[in-house]
Amino acid sequence: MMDFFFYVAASVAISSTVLFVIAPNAVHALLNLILSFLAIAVIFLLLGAPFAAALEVIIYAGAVMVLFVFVIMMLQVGPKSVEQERRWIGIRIWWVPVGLAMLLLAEVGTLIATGAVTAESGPRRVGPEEVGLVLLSRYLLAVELASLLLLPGILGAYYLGRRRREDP
Amino acid sequence: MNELVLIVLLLGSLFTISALLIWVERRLLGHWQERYGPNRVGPGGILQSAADAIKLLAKEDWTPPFADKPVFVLAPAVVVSAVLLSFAVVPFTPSLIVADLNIGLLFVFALSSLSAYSIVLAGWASNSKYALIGGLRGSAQMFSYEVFMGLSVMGVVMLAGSFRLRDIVEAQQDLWFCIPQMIGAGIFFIAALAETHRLPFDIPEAEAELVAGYHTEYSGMKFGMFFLGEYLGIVLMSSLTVILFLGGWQGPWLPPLVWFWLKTFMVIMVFFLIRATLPRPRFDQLITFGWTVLLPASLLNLLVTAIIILTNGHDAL
Amino acid sequence: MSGPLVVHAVMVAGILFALGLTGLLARRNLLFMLMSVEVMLNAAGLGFIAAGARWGAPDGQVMFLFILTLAAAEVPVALALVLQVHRRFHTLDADAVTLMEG
Amino acid sequence: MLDWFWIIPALPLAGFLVLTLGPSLSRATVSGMTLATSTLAAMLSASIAVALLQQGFHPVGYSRSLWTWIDLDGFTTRIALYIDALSMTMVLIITGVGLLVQLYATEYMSEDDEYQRFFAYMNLFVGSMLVLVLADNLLLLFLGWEGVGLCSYLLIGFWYRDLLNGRAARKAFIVNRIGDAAMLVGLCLLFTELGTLEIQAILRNATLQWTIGDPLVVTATVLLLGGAIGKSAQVPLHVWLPDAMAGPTPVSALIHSATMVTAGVYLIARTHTLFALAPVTQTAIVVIGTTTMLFAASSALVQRDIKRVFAYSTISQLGYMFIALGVGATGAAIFHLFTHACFKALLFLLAGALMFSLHHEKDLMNMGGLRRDLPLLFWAAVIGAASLSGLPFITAGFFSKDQILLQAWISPNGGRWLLTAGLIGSVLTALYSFRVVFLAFFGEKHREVSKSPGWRMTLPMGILAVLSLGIGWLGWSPRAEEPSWFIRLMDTAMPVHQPDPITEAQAGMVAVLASSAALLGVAGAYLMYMQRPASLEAVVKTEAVQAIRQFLFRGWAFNWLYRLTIQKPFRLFAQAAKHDLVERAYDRLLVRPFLSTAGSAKGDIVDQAYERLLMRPFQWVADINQDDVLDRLYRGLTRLVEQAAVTARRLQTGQVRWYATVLAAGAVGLAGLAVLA
Repeated sequence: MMDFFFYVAASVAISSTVLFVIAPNAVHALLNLILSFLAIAVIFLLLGAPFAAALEVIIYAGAVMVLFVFVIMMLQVGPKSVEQERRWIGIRIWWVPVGLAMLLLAEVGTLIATGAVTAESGPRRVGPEEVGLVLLSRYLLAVELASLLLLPGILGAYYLGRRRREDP
Repeated sequence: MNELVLIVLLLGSLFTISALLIWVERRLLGHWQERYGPNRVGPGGILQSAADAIKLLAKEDWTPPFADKPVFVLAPAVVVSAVLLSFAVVPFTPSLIVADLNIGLLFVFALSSLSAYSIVLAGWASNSKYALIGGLRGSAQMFSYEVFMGLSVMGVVMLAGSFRLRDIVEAQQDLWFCIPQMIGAGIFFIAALAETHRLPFDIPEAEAELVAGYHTEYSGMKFGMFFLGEYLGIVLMSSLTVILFLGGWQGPWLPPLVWFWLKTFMVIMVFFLIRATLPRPRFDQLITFGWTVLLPASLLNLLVTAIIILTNGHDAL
Repeated sequence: MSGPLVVHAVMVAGILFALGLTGLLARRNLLFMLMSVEVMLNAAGLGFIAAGARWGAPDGQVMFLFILTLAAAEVPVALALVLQVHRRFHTLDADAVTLMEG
Repeated sequence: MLDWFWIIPALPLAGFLVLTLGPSLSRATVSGMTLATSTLAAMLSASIAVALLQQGFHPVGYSRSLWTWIDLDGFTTRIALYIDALSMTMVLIITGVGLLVQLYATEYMSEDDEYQRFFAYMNLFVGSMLVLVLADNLLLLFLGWEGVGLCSYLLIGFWYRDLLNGRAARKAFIVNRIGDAAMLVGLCLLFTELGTLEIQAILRNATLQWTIGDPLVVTATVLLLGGAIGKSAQVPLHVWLPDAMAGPTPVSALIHSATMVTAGVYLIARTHTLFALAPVTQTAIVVIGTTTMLFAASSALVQRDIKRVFAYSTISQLGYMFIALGVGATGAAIFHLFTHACFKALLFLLAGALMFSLHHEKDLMNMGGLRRDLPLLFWAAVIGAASLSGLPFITAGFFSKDQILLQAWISPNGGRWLLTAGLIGSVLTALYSFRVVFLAFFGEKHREVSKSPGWRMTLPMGILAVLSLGIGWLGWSPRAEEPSWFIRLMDTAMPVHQPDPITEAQAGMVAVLASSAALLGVAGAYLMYMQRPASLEAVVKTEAVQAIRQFLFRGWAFNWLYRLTIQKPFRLFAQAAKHDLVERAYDRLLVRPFLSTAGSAKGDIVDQAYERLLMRPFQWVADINQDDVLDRLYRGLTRLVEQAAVTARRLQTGQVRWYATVLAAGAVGLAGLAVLA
């Protein structure tokens, strides 16, 4: 049963990401992306990480993507941008990226095929308590650094985002 | 199988309650504003909502030609399904609960953050000015107030030591959390008003300036779903307030379910009363109030709670 | 059959990462490029979670939290930059946003 | 009593918090509060110093741990303070000069709109500087180090509405970052090698773990030295200090002469044991110090802006301190730091008072004849200049400089040449300091005095003047073989230093040489700026002298040099990448000359003859064997070059997608290598 859900979620994630990559309409692409994130959250849940799953939905799907929607709505309204996007994603542009991605996949595949990634037992569940304990003991310095990162994040976004007088 | 029955019962009662709430609200508003509310259909107008529902169903389900069709259809569905899904983790009584998740509270927040999309997407897909402005406002408002809402209940989570809603209710055996978490409760309630974009925070649909905001272009049952979603949202936020701060089903003499609904209705009445009394602030006032008052207040609340728990141990409060 | 689930999760992570990379390199719209970066970050997070689940260790989820923090700090700044680019160049074309003549 | 010394840094920091986070206060409240905290801090440090003296300085000092700052596996840092003779001296300087300068500033800044912000920054500075000198571990020291750097930035750019001030502030910040980055790497190195950041433990472990000249200790000390020369404005990272004079004058007096810039000296003195293990670094310090001292003194000679004269003078005096550190005479260095703090603060306050009285006039050439109008300032200037140039016996500067010169001579790291350099510097110092006195207070009057400073400005100057004359005797010892009281005090904090034996004759000789150098300088200044003999004027007017003058005026053109060596090449590379360098070289060297000669000699007989005799036959031959192997080779070569140029150009297109592709390809390639291996 769990396996079945996993494969459903995985195929939803992959197919919606593919749709995102090739979509000309920004909002449709974004919706596909959100769907992909939700599917990934389901995968997290199935892998025994409910805390990460909840955060994936709250932060990624709920907050980060809303910001994207916000900006898209501010910048890209109307069918003109969709047309332009169609022109930009012609066939020619895909060769190099797809080639690189294939190469990368081949590398991952090689790793898995040669047995570098193995698991004798299924996923083991790790609850929020354990995560919290490790996070605030072994990774305390990293947490502090992350808080240091967030502050310039706020300030930088504020500084860059405000409309200055000389701007048109 | 037991759960399936429960789900069906729950859905039925929720729809009925929301329909009734619409009538209750209109009657109460009429009463407070010294005019008649709906009083023609049925005794005291009680069947008004049913009549409205029939009217909405019978109307033409029209999609504007300039709209982005798939998104336009998707938007109202998002809000109703998100709210309904949230009820899955709400413990009405110790046993009456669909899914007793150990991350119950996070689950509710996850879904409520998704319901923000319905407004934004409706605003965008309608492809009209008023709807777009309404959608932008709505996204900014819900996005901001989501933050304070999450922060305001973290004090409760700390006191209860769990994200599971049932544990939180049981932790209020001796003292409801609205006493030690006064500030948190206040912020939560304000944020709940903003999340359900009820008056005075109905800025995304402010009819005086934006016609009807994000659902300007909606009609028929699609509009009905927004309407329903709003009232379901009120019920959800009220029951959450009850669970987090007012001791949930706990109370003497009466059975738990009755206590739960009694408290929930009291909170819903407060929602209505606020709608009847307060004027609508300007949009920038709302956002500034959130980031400059509510955010520091909730952080401070969190800090003080943490310090007290750290120094006195878990049973201090 | 429960064993390979983790392995398959790693595969899914790899595929998602490759898709994100493709999107990043192929799309010209700055917004799409940023979203592709998010896909790649997510794929990395999935990889971490899968590894954590395989060993039953919380470190995987901790790393995912850091990725989340990174994204939360990066996205607002990046989007603010996108707004500025749009104000200055009146386009979101990544290829047009250059002052070099190379 | 001793347990309370942590309150000293806490007082100004509390003041900072109140001034920043609190409501906007009236000027009287702001100055009253600042003065109260500074006075309290100064009194507290004085009484603690007395208590320490009575108890006798413990060789390892007193430390007090307040709380644990960071506690991770294997990495624990405490907020802990440490006090011994060295840090006590620094604390006395900081709180004492700090109090006087703040008193001065209450009047000097009284008409500024942002009074509260100024004092908030000043308080933060004093607090950070105290944290710096009292820190028990290098990480806390680094916190204070960055704190004072931040305050320096904020205060240089205090009048940020003028773009130039902002630029000066940025320059200071960025140049300091270069040094600080080195220092941070040094701290990491020390931590990984010695497993701790506590200063005393580092010094203990280092002597156990490393032998003299160990490459690791050399690396670590060089990195620390990098931080020190950045903060103490030594060559080559000194360029920020002259520009830092853009800040308000009290700031220059407190931060850019008396305290912050001496942090580098303090750091080296504090980790003196490490430097003793690395003779190479010590030699480097001597070289840097000597170069800086001579360069800055000569630059100070020709500056017109009175504050820039003193800025260069500060750089030069710091050079003296570095020389002392380099030859191992740490006590002498700290003593000079002490006296320098008094007389240089006095001189800066004097400069500020002059500007205050003359409508913000900074140019020395526009001053003159002020002796009658501002007699108090005149005497302050004379005392300050005398102390700076080290006029014998009555001034503090004489005793401290004499010590340095003596040590420079007898130390194995120094020698005669170092003594000579020091004496030349002495002459120059006297020359430029009395140049200021003569130009500003004698001669014709150029400007009228608008207002004279009140008691809040003159009182600090008076106290500093007394100190500039008096404290020299602390460093005087009746017998040359025995170190003076101050040096013995310092040796309790730095017990490793074994002074070289000094004979009475050596000491006497240096004293005579130093006094005569100073007097020579004063005499020279009198000759050049008071008498102004015609012959000298004529010499000055010559082009060579003017060029030298210009060179000195620009501070030996260091800014120009940096533009030339760092900015320009970078731009050139960018240009080259833009318009293919090879192509342009060909164009310039071959095509254009040829075209011009061909154009001028077209159609003459020689031309025709050539055409007939050479070109046509050649063409004929060429027609026959067109497209042979050689031809193809050449064509292939041109195409190769062309392709290489095109490829090289592609690397810098400014297109983010192209960069991303290259990055991704590289990452995939690396991953591939890892997979295959």
